[in-house]
Amino acid sequence: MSIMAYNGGCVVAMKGKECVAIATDLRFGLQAQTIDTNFEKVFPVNKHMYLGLAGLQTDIITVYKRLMFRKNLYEIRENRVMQPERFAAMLSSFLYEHRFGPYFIEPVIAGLDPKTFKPFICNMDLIGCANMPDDFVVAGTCEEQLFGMCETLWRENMEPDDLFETISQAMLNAFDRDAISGWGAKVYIIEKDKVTIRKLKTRMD
Amino acid sequence: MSSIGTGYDLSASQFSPDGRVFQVEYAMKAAEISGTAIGLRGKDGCILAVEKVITSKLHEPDSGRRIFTIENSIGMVICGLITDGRAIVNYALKEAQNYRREYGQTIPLKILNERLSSLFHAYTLYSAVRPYGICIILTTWTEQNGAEMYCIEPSGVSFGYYGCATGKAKQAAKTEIEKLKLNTLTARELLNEGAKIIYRVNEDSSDSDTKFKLELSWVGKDTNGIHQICPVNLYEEAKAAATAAMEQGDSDVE
Amino acid sequence: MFRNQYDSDVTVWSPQGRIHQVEYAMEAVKLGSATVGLKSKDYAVLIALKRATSELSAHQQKILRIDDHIGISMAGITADARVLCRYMRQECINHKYSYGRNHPVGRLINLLGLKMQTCPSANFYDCKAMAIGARSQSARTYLEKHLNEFKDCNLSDLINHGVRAFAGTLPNETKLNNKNLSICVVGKNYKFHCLDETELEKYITAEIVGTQPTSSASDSSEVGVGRTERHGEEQPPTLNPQDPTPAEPATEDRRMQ
Amino acid sequence: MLGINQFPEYQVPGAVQHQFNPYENNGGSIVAIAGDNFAVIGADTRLSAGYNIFTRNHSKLFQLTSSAVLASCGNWCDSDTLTSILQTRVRQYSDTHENKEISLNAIAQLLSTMMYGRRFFPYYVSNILAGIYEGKGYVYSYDPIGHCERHTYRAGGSSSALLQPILDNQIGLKNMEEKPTIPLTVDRAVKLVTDTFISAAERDIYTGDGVKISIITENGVEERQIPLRKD
Amino acid sequence: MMSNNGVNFAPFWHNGPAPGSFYNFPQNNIKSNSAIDEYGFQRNGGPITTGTSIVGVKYDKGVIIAGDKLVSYGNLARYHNVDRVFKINENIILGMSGDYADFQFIKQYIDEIILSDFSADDRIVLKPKDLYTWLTRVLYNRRSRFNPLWLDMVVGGMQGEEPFLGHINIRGRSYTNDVISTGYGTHLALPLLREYSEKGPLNEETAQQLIQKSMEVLFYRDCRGYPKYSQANINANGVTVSDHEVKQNWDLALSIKGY
Amino acid sequence: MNSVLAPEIEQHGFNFSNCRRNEKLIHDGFKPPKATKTGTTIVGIIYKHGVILGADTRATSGNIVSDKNCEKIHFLAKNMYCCGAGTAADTEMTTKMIASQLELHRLNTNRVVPVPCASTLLKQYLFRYQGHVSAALVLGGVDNQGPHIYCIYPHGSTDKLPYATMGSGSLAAMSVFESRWKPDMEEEEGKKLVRDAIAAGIFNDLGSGSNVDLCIIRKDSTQYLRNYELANEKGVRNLDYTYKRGTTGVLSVKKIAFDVVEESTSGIEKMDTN
Repeated sequence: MSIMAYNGGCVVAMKGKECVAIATDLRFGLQAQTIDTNFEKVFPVNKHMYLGLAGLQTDIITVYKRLMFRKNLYEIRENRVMQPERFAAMLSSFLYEHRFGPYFIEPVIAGLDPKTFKPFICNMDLIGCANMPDDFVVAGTCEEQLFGMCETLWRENMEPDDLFETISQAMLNAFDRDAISGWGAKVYIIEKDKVTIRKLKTRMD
Repeated sequence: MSSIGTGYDLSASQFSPDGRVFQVEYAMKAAEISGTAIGLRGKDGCILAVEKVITSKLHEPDSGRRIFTIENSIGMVICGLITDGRAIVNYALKEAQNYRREYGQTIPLKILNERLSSLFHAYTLYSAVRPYGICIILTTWTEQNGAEMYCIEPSGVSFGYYGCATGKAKQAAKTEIEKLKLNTLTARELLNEGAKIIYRVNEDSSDSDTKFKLELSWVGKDTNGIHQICPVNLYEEAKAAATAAMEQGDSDVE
Repeated sequence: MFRNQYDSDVTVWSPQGRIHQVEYAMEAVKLGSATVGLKSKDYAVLIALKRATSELSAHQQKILRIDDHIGISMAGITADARVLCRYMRQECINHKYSYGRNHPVGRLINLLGLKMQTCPSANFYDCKAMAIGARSQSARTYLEKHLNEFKDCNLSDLINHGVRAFAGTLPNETKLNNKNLSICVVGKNYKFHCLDETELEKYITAEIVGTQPTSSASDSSEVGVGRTERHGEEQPPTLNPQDPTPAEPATEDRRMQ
Repeated sequence: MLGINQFPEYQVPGAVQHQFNPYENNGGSIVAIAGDNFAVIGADTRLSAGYNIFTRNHSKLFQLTSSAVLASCGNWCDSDTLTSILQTRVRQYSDTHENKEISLNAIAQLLSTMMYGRRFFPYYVSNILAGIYEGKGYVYSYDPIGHCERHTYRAGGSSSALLQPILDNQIGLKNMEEKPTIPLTVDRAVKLVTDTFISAAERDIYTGDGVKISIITENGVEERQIPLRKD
Repeated sequence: MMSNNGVNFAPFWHNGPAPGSFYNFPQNNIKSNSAIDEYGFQRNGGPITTGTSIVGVKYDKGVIIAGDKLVSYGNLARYHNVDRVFKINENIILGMSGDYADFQFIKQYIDEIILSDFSADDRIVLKPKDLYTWLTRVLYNRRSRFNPLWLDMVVGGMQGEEPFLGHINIRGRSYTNDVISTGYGTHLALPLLREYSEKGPLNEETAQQLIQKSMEVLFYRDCRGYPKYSQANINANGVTVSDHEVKQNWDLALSIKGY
Repeated sequence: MNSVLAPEIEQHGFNFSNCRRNEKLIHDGFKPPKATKTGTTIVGIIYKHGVILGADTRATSGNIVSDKNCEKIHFLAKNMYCCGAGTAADTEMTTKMIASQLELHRLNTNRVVPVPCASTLLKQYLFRYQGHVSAALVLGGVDNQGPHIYCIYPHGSTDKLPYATMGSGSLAAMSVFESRWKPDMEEEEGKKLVRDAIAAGIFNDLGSGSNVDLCIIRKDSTQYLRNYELANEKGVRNLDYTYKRGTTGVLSVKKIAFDVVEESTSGIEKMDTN
């Protein structure tokens, strides 16, 4: 078994019309054993930016904390809100620093530019190779299922409510076909003036 | 055949008091009541010719074949119980295949002849089987050995020949063959001669097309050592020569 | 045919160079109910009468499919034919599996002929048309008479010819109907298959009415006479001894000349 | 067990040892959907191994009877052999059952038995069988050693993980509070199969070039082919 | 049943592919489970004397198969004048790459089939598809016994009026296509061939040129390549097997300086 | 600021702090995860007026395409670009790092940086890492000496060639070059050739795919043709996959609304940065 699948879990992010969405499952397990069903893998970075981390739980927490440290330092030094692009670049170099002893996580970033509110999504492999497509990014143990779902469901210019349905359905059906993801899900819809966080009704088995 | 019916003639593994094995002789008889087959060996090849008796109009013309090819260079004609013949052909093919697997070349006719002879012979030794009711003539032509021809009888006896005949008109055919100067003739010429003989020895030569079919094959220098059923043009030519000779002969008699 | 001391076994030659057992077996075939096969340049047709051994029993299959391109019809004990049939099916299946092509008919029959030395008459002929079994002589006479027409027949004419030839072999009390007649066809664009009851009905009607095959110039009245009058003297077929004749070899493109 | 591995010092440098792997992954994906009175099954037409495409037009669908189509992909030589033998078995069935065509569920069982026959040297293939039986559509899927299960929809092959959730969602109507009431027609099924392959071709390198779809109804089997991306 | 002089008539009911069993092919009766020997013996050695790529192209009226004339012994260019494409009969041409000894072994059986076709004299001859299927079965059975024939073969020919081109590898994995290549040709020749063949059917001349180009590239880039190659061309007019040589041009080499 | 849990940011180079742990995990039987690779077809040729570089745009992890339109032609300097194949992160970071060194070099020397200089920097860097930085590169550029194409292998060896290919599709692309490349080609002809070579990789090598990127470097100008050709486009879906709103079951909703006023303050920041 891959160490990336030790705790299970998945994250997906999608672009919509003037909005982005990021979703996560809530399972925390040790291989096949489920420990907790309220472990969120999506963390707030700043008002309009969220970071999803899939992979080994200990690394998820470590990486998140370290990143927040660096991000805070940046914002204090520069006295401005960090743009998602900058954050991604920082994360990328952070991960590549550990090229030969990587953290076992795959990050997903979703956010709006603090000034222009341009949607931004990005994911990386575990050593920081960034991928910034126009549609969606996925990470986690049910990556393949998510790819299949998203390729079929994603459309251009979705309104926030449609984006919510699409990302939710993509995620729910994808992790239902993965034994080590699921057990609840949370979806964040990030818009210019608000973030809506919904907890989804899912299978709990 | 004074001992016929005395009970000593029911098994191939039994001698009669006068030292004969009648079953073998009876099997020979089976060969001798079949349509005449001849083989002629000339200076650069051999030919086989056979009178294939047509038993029904409903049969296709080339059904019930009697000339067979072993691998691609050996010709075999069968005289007698045709089904026995097919079994022998199959056996010969297997022998040739075995030989090729071992030595990578066509089985020399001499060896094939020996192996087939011993098979024939083996079938004359046991009461559980019957001797093969066939005579076969084997021919080939190779660059090294030139033309070769053998004839095997149900007893397993075999000899090399320049010309030989079996079947119904064996004697008549032999007489005809003896008239030929075989070692001066080419295979090409022999085709005509063979056809003539088959037509001449046929008892009922009138309406011959519906009663029998002439089968003709050759192997020699002209065919590059490949044994093949005589090509249509040569076949027609031979047949024409034969019919012409017949008319000639008929008028001679009259 | 009379008994003599040379006819007790298939491994004994008679002084005349004959094997009587085989010849007896050939006689036996003549006791089996008749079956007819014929072909044109594109099609081959088998026709046979399915018989029921009693009122209560189902009709016995007389024609068996070997592969998409081969079928056999038989005269004799069905059980024996089935044994041969199974062998041929296996050979065809194996051939298709290893070479991806249909087993050439001629070679299949050759294989069958080679099976045993002791098999009574493993002889076979490639025929333009043939009839075997009880009273098949009349059918053969018909076939010989019309032999030259078959080659260019269309399928329905060919079947009409076949049924007409076949009708001559029927026992007096038997009437053709769609239950007891079987007609199977193989050829261009047709896998080997048996005609269904409606199609059978068509050909039976045609036969009874005596419709001319369109392309044929044959004299239908003569045939009709043959059917009704010929067979008073022959006994109805009974269960027969071993059937030595494997099959009427079906079509093979190269053979038609 | 004592062997040369326990005595490395006695090993001699011999000829280069080529490891022979009897298996080769030739890729390919399958999607099958059963409707009330029909079944639809599709498979892509790419034959590949490693990073090579051997051919872009390679049918993985095998019509077994007038109402059963099998799709098989994975190790192609196993698929080829398995389907050839299965086809002969289907033939033998009709030979021994008075020319009756073998039914779909009988094929399903037969295939399972055949595959389990190679339990310890399995056919390394992903099989999905679709067809109709007594007027109703069915789909059966197999694991490489013959476990057989009936479904109403199923994805198999290299993109199975990508496509199965789409079918769960669109046909199984999973995770929906309010289920849409669009009837599953042949047309919808075919379109959905096509769409899933479009998605698979985007993300799975072993799926692409084209998709062949068989539609099995009471009237027999109809085949369609749709091109996919070729990279 | 009689058996004599080592010739066995097959038992009355033989063959028949029982479920999960294989058709029994000549010389295939090797005892099972001797594959793993405790003392490190491995029966399935790799290829020893090998031929490299074969290239095959189907055009509108026929097929061309080409392969260079080198047979290597490991890294040694051992035999410089060996044909690797063959005329099998009037309908079939065949190209081989892989172990040459394995090929000679299988060729013997192919020749037997051809001979027995001749003997049968019934005008039924082996067609390319038949040979293709047969080879597929033979190679698959050998791989299933863990005793593979180390071969990659390309069968071409005329299936009646239609050209046929198929490829069988060591595992018995087979497919047909308009253009086929084995070995390094899969990487080097196929892209060239496909670029043209996917535009529509080729004519004989283009096919010829494509083969020439492919052999050239293969010679330049495959270290087991060789400039001399033989080529078999089959169409309705029959088979021609001919020898060719790559036109070499090394002018470029002079212009490369430094690293 | 500096503590055990959150030490000060290390400034340069790789961090090996996780190595021991990861080694243990792998030793315990966990499979190490795979990084994104670019299966890749990358090429470069010299033509009459300079060099043309080409690349496909597919990135894969295993049999899954992880990026359908990634950039594989990396900027090194105005007169130099470098195509990368291998582990995506390595090619990205290596070229970035070398680019900054080249820029420093340019500023120091105040002249156009020679292409061999980039080649040397790259190969020395790669050689130090003994192939563990798995970047296979095609470096192309024009300097005062004229056009150059270098092929740089992950272990640090290099080739200087008139035409070069790299990546899993290198053989496919090479077959195109071997049969059609000639010296002193015109630009259009060269572009066509490079496009065809990349297309050969895209359509024949499963590790390469999607679109064709080109980069033309002439003596005095550089033209980066991102997505020069969209060789493969996604098929058009037949069905509509819009869900009725309310399809997904929601357990709870939390809304974080933002003050619009805050947004207008961002305008002030803008003035600041100016």
